[in-house]
Amino acid sequence: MKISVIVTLKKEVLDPQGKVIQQTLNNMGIKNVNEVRQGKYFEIEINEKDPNKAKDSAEDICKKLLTNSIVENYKIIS
Amino acid sequence: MKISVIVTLKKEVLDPQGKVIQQTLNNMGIKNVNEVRQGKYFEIEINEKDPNKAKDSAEDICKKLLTNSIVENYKIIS
Amino acid sequence: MKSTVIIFPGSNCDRDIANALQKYNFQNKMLWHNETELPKTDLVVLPGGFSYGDYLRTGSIAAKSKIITEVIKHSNKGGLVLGICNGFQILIETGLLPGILLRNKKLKFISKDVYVKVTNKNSKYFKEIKQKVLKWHIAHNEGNFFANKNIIKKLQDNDQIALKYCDASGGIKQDSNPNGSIENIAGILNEQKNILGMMPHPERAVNEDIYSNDGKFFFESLLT
Amino acid sequence: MKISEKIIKKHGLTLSEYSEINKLMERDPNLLELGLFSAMWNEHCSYKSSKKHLKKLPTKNKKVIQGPGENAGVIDIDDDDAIIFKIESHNHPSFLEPYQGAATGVGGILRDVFTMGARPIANLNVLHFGEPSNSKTKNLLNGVVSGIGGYGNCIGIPTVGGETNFDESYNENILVNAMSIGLAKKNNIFYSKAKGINKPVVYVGSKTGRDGIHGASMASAEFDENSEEKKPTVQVGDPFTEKLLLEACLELMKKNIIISIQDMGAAGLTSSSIEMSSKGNLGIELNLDKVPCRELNMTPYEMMLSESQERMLMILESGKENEAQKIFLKWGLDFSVIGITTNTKNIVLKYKNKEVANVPLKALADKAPVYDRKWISHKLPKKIKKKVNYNGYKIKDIFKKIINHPNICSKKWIWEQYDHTVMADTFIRPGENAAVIRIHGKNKGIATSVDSSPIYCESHPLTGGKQIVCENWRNLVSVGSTPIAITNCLNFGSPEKKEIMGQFVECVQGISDACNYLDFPVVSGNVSFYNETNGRGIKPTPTIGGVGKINNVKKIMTCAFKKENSNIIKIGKTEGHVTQSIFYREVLGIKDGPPPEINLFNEKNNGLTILELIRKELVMAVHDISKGGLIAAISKMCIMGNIGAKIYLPKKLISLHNYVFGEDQSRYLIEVEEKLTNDVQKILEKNGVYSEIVGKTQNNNLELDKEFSISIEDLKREYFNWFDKYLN
Ligand SMILES: Nc1ncnc2c1ncn2[C@@H]1O[C@H](COP(=O)(O)OP(=O)(O)O)[C@@H](O)[C@H]1O
Ligand SMILES: [Mg+2]
Repeated sequence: MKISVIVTLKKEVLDPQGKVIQQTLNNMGIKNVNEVRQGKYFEIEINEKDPNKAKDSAEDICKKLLTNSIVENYKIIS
Repeated sequence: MKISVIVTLKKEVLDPQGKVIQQTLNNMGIKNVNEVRQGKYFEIEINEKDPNKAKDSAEDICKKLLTNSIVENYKIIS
Repeated sequence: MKSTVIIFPGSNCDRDIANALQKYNFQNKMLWHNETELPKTDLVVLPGGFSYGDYLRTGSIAAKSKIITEVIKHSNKGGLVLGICNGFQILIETGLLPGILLRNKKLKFISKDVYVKVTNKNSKYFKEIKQKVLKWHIAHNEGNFFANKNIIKKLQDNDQIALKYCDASGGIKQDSNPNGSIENIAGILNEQKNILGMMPHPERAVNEDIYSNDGKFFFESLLT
Repeated sequence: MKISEKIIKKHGLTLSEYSEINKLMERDPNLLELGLFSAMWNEHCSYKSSKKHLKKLPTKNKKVIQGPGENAGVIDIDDDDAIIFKIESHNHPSFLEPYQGAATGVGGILRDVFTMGARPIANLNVLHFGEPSNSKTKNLLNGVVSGIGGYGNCIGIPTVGGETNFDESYNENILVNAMSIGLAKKNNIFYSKAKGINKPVVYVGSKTGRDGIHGASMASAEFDENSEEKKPTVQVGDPFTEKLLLEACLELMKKNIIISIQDMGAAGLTSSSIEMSSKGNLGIELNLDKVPCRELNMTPYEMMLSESQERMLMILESGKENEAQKIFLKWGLDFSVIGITTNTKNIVLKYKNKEVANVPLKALADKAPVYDRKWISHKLPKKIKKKVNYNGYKIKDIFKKIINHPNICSKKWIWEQYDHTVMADTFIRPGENAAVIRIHGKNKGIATSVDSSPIYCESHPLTGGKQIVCENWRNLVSVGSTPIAITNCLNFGSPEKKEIMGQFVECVQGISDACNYLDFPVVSGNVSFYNETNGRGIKPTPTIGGVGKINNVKKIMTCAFKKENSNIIKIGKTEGHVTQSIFYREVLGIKDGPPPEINLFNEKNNGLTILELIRKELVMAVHDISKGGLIAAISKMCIMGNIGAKIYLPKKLISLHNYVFGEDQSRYLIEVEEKLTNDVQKILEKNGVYSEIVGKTQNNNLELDKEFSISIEDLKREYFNWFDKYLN
């Protein structure tokens, strides 16, 4: 089954990409954007039918590889 | 208000990152992952109280800057 | 001195660093990342490049290589570990060095000569360096060093900041910061000062006819 | 499936071409077979409009080992070393998806070079964008530059040079030409010609996906209003896999296993398998069940026409498959034996135990139509007779405008995004006359530069064609190298229009004339037609990528002034040719008149004399005078050296404006120490070279007699800030 995960930078960590996007929007004349933060999104196809087991697997993958826990958070969204 | 957006590569487009992640998981002994696809995630803080207007703004931003419609799709998730 | 350069898939400064080491009379060996044993060595080098294409996070996948466990053991015994550019990123991902290397402030890859100032001469790496500033090349997309206040304070208190970007006369200013690094940091050491990670490439500056020969001072200092 | 007229058109074939296919096959082709023809017979693969004229180009000299016809050209640089190089266009894909289009352009040209057994050692790029004020330009510039950097930086090949130009004729058709140079051993060069029957045909690299199906036909089709909507699947590059493929191929090439090898470029598996077997006068049989696929249920048609990147096809010695496979598995790459060579002289494709295509190779490879398209000659534009009034145009203001012009100013913003020092052999970096790369571990090196002049080429194609070759030669000479050979990329609009075909024919004639005279042959190249949108074509833009040899990298020359109080000597005569100059076109807005004339005798004589002066160590700096004229050239020498200069006025002055901004050809500036000036002048006299002392270097300011004085600091600001201002 397919599991979706979002990885975001922790609040305190600077996000140069988000910042540049916000500035660019501003330069393009889109002025109502206060902040942009960029993260990552993953779709993981796990060979597992039981949703709970699949989620456990995904947790494991997030911890072991997909995130650097010092600066990033993750959220399994489906 | 805050709008979240997911940007993914179209299905037929090669995702070199996802491929390497899947292989790495495999090498690390996590064998039940068939495929990984990586996308982007954005949190956009829009100066707008009306959720519909905010979503319209977000659509506009996705089209004009965040995605290249030739290779990517986007989804406004909240 | 004996050195070992580890090659990861996608490393691309492995040949350059090996040449520099040999030029300054290190006895150097190359080692493929899949090996499970380090040869007898004083110095382990993680070279620059794009290990695994820089996919996911720079250095994150190389940090899971088999040989990394051995590198950690080597460093725990006090052995020298040097990470240059992508090597620095790998050291961060293994947790051997603190902080994180974000994308450059302007989101552009930067390839240019910079000046750096050695801010800690107590480590094995820089103890013999007399020069006020060194002209070295940087070439990276993710060299924007970032850490929270506590970590920065710790780095300062323990004298772990090794190199800072500066101008030609040694002034450490915002103008001379190429990538947005906090405190102009270009390289840091671990607490024990045997692990060094830095963004600039001394191995590209080891010939008098090329734009700078300042890599020489680094390798000579390291050798003595 | 019945082949309808619509299907034929969709495949980019005309009805008469289809009936030719019918004749050659002696039956109707099926859809897959039609796909093979469409790939092989389109302009990109068959050169059907250009072939006749390309024959005029000289392709040989004492140093040429392999001319056009292989993946790249090969030249001899003495000892056992050979240099392999080529340039190629990736224009249309880069307009549609600038990052990936440009990135895969770099990936493709790298494969052309390493498929022949060379390790790539330098990349260059030629970029032509629309005018800066066009709404698409910024985004395209950003995307293309990041794409070129993204690929080259990752794989670890320095990008050491290029050319960047903005002009409204590229608004809807940008040009992205990528060049790559590799180093090989003379006795270990690999070619694409297959030999022997029953030899295994092996696929290596990435898996095949549905990318860029019909890319090759797209590359030869004009854009129209719908093409942004059509959204063809663009290819995505994976530089990491390319790096692995490079290392694996070079590792395998050390063994005696490969009979022939060919990268899968445009038209992928189709063109690679057909070219290899037809060159060897053999047949080939492929079992498509064995093709590694990225997606489920790919059809034979999709497999054959996919343009997925980072793939190679090889023919190996029988029985060596396992040895080869080991290497590719070590690097984590796909490896699959997908067929064998046969003696049938046909290509036979099998899928699920059925024969799905069977076509004579000759029909596909050699019987593609060759057209002798109609063309008209372009006359030399008439000189402007009326005296042009320069009142109100102060030299200082014009000068500032010129050095701050995007086509003249520094391109640092671009090349700082390219790793130009990796491999640690870059002895002259971007921003100079030409780049210099040392041959690793030796004292010798090569110099390289890329050049184009769309304005001159449009104004008078024959002169323009000569000029670009000469400018390239001059750039190579200026750093102290002996020019050896060139590659070229011919970017034009639709060859079906006789004006454009005329531009093509006469540019090629001009290139040929100059190459012949300078003994500077063409060893590889590429043609890109149909660079037009809604019937409007680009300016004719042939680009030249040259390579020269340097005997000792310690003796290379740069354009930076080295010290104060030396003489600045100009080589070559100043007639004050101003039509088609940046001064006339961009400042005065005058666009008629002929481009500057090329005198090949002077070109060669002046260049060889410069080389003599450099070798005798009589000069400290050398720079050719090109766009922007004398003053632009001197200011660059000042900026690079952080040294000022005082320019004198000549005694018999044509017109001050024409003197400083004129773009007469075959000229150089040299910096000579006072005490060596006599010796230099003697050599110039002996060689019959026209020269004059035009000024002296000095502290801090660039001064033109009484006209103006500007500090080097201010000069630098004008020269370096355009891109930053534009992009912020
Ligand atoms: N796209 C580019 N990539 C790398 N280098 C570039 C690029 N565009 C221009 N340059 C560098 O800028 C310098 C000046 O180029 P150009 O204006 O064509 O000068 P010249 O008239 O001397 O040929 C060259 O050294 C060239 O290598
Ligand atoms: Mg040029």
